[in-house]
Amino acid sequence: MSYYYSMKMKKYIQDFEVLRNERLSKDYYLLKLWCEEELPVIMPAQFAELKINDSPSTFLRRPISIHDVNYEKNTITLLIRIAGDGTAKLSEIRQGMILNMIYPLGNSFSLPLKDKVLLVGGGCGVAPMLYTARYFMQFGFDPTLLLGYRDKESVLRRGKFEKYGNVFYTTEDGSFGEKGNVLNHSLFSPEVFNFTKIYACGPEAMLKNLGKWAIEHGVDCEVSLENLMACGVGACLCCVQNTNEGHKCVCTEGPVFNVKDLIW
Amino acid sequence: MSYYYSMKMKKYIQDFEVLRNERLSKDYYLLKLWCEEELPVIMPAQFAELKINDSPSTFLRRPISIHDVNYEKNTITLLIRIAGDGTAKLSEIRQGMILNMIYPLGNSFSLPLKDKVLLVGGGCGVAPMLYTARYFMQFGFDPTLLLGYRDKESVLRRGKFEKYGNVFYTTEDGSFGEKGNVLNHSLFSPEVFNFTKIYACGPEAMLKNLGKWAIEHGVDCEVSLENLMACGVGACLCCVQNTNEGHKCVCTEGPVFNVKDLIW
Amino acid sequence: MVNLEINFNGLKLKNPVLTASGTFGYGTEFTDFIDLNRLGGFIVKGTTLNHREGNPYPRMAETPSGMLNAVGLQNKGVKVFCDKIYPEIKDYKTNILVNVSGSAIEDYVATAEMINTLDNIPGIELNISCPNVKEGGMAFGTSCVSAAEVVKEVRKVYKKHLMVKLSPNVTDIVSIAQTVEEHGADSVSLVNTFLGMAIDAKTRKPKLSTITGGLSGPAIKPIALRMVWQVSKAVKIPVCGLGGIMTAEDAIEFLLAGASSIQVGTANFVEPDATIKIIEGIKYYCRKYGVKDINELIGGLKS
Amino acid sequence: MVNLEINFNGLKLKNPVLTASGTFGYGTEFTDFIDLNRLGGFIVKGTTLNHREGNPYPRMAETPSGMLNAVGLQNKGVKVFCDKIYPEIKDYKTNILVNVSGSAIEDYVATAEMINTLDNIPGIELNISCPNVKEGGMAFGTSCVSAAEVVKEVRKVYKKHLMVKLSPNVTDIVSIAQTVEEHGADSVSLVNTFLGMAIDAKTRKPKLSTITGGLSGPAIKPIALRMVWQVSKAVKIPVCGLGGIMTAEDAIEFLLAGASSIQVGTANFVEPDATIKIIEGIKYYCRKYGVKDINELIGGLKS
Ligand SMILES: Cc1cc2nc3c(=O)[nH]c(=O)nc-3n(C[C@H](O)[C@H](O)[C@H](O)COP(=O)(O)OP(=O)(O)OC[C@H]3O[C@@H](n4cnc5c(N)ncnc54)[C@H](O)[C@@H]3O)c2cc1C
Ligand SMILES: Cc1cc2nc3c(=O)[nH]c(=O)nc-3n(C[C@H](O)[C@H](O)[C@H](O)COP(=O)(O)OP(=O)(O)OC[C@H]3O[C@@H](n4cnc5c(N)ncnc54)[C@H](O)[C@@H]3O)c2cc1C
Ligand SMILES: Cc1cc2nc3c(=O)[nH]c(=O)nc-3n(C[C@H](O)[C@H](O)[C@H](O)COP(=O)(O)O)c2cc1C
Ligand SMILES: Cc1cc2nc3c(=O)[nH]c(=O)nc-3n(C[C@H](O)[C@H](O)[C@H](O)COP(=O)(O)O)c2cc1C
Ligand code: FES
Ligand code: FES
Repeated sequence: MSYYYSMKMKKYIQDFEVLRNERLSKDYYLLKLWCEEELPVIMPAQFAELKINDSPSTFLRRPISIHDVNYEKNTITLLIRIAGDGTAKLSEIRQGMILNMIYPLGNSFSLPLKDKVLLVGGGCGVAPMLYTARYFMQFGFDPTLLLGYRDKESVLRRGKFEKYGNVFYTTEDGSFGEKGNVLNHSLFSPEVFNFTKIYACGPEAMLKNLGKWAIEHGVDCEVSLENLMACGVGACLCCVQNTNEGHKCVCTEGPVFNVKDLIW
Repeated sequence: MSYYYSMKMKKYIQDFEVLRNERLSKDYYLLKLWCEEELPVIMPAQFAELKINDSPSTFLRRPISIHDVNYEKNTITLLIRIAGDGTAKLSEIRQGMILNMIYPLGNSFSLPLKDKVLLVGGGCGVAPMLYTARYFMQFGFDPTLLLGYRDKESVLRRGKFEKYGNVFYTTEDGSFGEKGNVLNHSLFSPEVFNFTKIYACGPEAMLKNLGKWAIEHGVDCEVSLENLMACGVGACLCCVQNTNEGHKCVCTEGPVFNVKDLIW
Repeated sequence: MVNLEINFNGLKLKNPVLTASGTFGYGTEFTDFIDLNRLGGFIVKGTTLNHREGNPYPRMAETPSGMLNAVGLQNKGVKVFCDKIYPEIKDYKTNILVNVSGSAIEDYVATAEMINTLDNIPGIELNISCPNVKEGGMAFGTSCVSAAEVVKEVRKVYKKHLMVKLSPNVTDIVSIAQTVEEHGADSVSLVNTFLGMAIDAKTRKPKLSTITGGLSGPAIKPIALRMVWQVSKAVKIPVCGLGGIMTAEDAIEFLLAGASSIQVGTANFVEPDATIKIIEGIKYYCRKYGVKDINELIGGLKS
Repeated sequence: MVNLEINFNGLKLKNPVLTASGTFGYGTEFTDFIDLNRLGGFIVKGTTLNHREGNPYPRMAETPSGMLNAVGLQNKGVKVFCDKIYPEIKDYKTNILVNVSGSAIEDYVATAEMINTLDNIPGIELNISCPNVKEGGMAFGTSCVSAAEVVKEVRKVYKKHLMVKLSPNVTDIVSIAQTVEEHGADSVSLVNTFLGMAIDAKTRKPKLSTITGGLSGPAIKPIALRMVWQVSKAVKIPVCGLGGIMTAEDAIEFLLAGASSIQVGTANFVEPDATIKIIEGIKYYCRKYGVKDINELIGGLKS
């Protein structure tokens, strides 16, 4: 498969100190973590496996995307949506507590070959898109972001996202940006659409529709998937995604796949 | 068996708010808890079953003696010794957190029929002795306390205990009070010993020796035992102690037994 | 209004929630916490023909998400049950079943016969699966031949609802269930505890006086659920499911897997009012997901 | 200095800690976290004669103190193992065993025959206990007759250490262990996973694509420990114990129960360096309790 799968980056098990836990909205929290040691290079769409402390009902680690990185300050930021007990515990974590992570995991979005690229995030899927936009920008690209939310109250980190690209919004109820889901946005109307590549993360249904659209319109499209994981390092074979080449591990051969390769 | 076994007191499941968690020494913590509702009457040597929050390795509740009660302020005080994961979690609990208890459980030390009584506590077994002394005092008795510790650093709540009785000490290394274990104390020398009844709580070996001594010397002696418990309410039959009348539940027919009735 | 009533092969349950034998005493231990009349039923302690002192202390060890017990059927014998305990509990407006245990077929039969005379006991749960007594119990429940034999003999003398409690410590629980069905069981309950063991690494000693004991609690839930699913597809009599049920969600999973009623065991130790919370939780679930009748959920696993 | 070396019926282990098949990939997945040369050994993924895609997603469900998996022996087949993977791992200075799985006796035999040619593979672990493949696997491990047959045939072609991995989903694991001993096994490992199930109450669907799957993790430890204790008393060949080992204390409990070596499985998912922590922890325990030689602990349960 494509070149970006072959990258072998060293993985670390490290303790991070929680610098800040900020509630962004009803279900979303922003965790800022600091590590004593220098951070390794992290690629866009890579993730970490977090150990959940003090949770009687959470036995395995939980995969969470890298939302942002600050190499000068040795900090990593995570965007957490409460989905169940494990993420609920993460939302309760307080400053000064220690969080153990295995990272950086997975492959990454490939660097665009030419401008203009569209980054699409839906709901919790906006998480990896901030660092992706920032990363692409460093390489001279000027990404456009399209972020889909339920409603105005759910919109996350506007100021931050808007620093790294031109940002458009959809909300299901139309209370912010255009009404509908991301594919309903006018960016996708034939007269307007002028991107060479789409990068996306979000709910499976959104990614499938987007992938179908991209293939039909001959647009290159990479998606970051969120399968259930046990190990995160390619050992258990639990996280597989069916592809043209058979079952692939989302944790090591993903989370990023080109939609052309997926059998959905 | 004796009259105090027949008492049937209503049990409650209640949430308590942690007012204070004070570290007393290396392994000992004092938890002060407050309940919104009025406290029921609690008898000396009764205990509570505490739910341990946020502990992946602690599934069952943990039995802990009532160390002190303040009916005016609706507070209960517990003395916790770190023995394993469950008590370690209790030691980390902070002000404002909620602790769920089932209480009051078990029978109790019987009221002395005449003065003078000796209350013996060893290590963590001093826990129920404070409330016992205070309770007996209210009924006009003037208890003597003999508290055994490892060393001077381990001595707990001196000021508090000394309010409710005449207190003597032993330490294993002689660094405070008399040297040795409680039975080595000069209170037990034939010329000195003038108590009509002994009430004791502490390590099994101590209670056994004390019981043997009491029987040999014809002194009435009640001990409070600490068997492993699952339910605390007489349902599981896990906590049994062998007695002259067969297996008895320590949680409902104990924790207090007259040493005469025990088969050790 | 959600209908929670279930006709469990003749037993009328006001809801599917019963309590598991040996974890709920005689019910009276819990009256400070809950109203027993609200339960679908409760199953009293393992009762044997003669008084049993049970195994020596220690009888309990905590394990990851569970516990081991080695109580060994401590009870005062069926006569004391009939004379002293039955009169105290018989007027609760719920189904009181007696868990009948034994180590010889004659004992099972004699015990069942005495219980048969008690008007307000609509059924027994025949325990052929206790792992904690040397001379038998589980041995009956781990082979089809012996299970058939004991059920057949008890059926002859016991006229009311005969529930048979199966052991999970077997290769093929389905054929045992089918055998007891064939020999006259009105229902099966599963599972009893798994034979397990715990060692104290410090002292190098077993944590239980009997070395091995029965594992219960959430740890066993996935295996219990699988067995309930397998058995309920293979027999016509209803299945009472148990093993690690702590919450209403757990209970609903067992119903979906095919159980027509469930038992709450070890959970009673952690939350003495677990049963009531589960009943309330089931009601809440039904309202939330538009379930009008709890019977819709039974065996309702989608594929 | 504590001696951690064990002679495991001819296999020289530098310490008793191995990794469990299917939980440690081919070892290489863990080289960022630990030095593989420090392990007593590692057991690679279940390997079959032909390439297998395994079961559809979802294959995993978390359970109380454990997990269910339904991977279904996804692997590229023994030929790819020999040609591509073996050359990459063969020089690690530890015992690399191959877990040989199959669904027909001929497949087991053919696979074992090929592995027999690999110089640096001192043994195989014959998996007659996988609950996650329809056509067989576990079926071999749940009856004495079929277990005997497959072991006998593989023994004919396989000349090095033959470890046989037993299924816990049986009434009598001791007789199966005795049978495989009789037919030429050099050791047994136990336990494989317990057949379990999980349901999503909200969607009313099974959580696994295959409905049932294999339960592993701390939840099963008490049962695994009991089985290791029973089996190691009943056979002369050494026992490799596993099932829920997370810590050095867990490992020591298995040794005390009679295991001569242990495997770390699911723990690798939670702590990729669990094995090393366990080895260090065993050393610490030995120093603390004055154990000079780890062999003193094996079967050292006191009563
Ligand atoms: C590569 C990757 C990156 C991720 N990045 C983020 C992130 O940046 N921020 C964030 O909040 N979440 C992220 N997730 C999702 C997150 O891992 C899950 O929400 C979390 O594991 C749920 O754990 P829980 O204990 O809270 O819920 P659980 O109680 O385990 O599950 C709650 C519900 O969510 C479902 N669920 C759980 N995990 C997943 C999953 N991985 N995929 C699909 N459904 C699932 C369960 O089936 C269940 O219905 C990511 C997942 C992956 C695989
Ligand atoms: C009636 C009663 C009153 C008690 N009062 C107090 C009190 O006031 N303050 C206090 O600190 N502790 C008290 N205890 C003891 C306390 O319950 C145990 O220390 C606690 O349950 C240990 O839990 P853990 O999770 O910390 O340790 P675990 O990891 O469960 O156990 C640690 C070690 O202690 C042993 N152990 C655990 N529980 C008991 C027990 N009940 N008896 C004997 N050995 C045990 C275990 O076998 C193990 O070796 C009381 C016990 C009983 C039965
Ligand atoms: C302390 C204890 C005592 C038990 N006694 C009996 C018994 O007497 N008869 C019986 O059939 N089952 C007995 N059981 C098994 C339970 O009824 C139940 O089958 C088992 O605990 C699994 O359910 P749970 O996981 O909900 O506890 C006992 C279980 C425990 C924990
Ligand atoms: C994801 C996963 C895959 C497994 N694959 C195999 C396998 O291929 N062959 C095998 O014999 N056992 C396999 N097992 C079983 C383990 O080797 C081990 O027997 C079991 O998990 C119990 O040990 P544990 O509780 O330490 O994990 C697998 C287990 C898991 C969790
Ligand atoms: S999560 Fe284990 S292989 Fe991907
Ligand atoms: S702890 Fe359950 S009966 Fe005493």
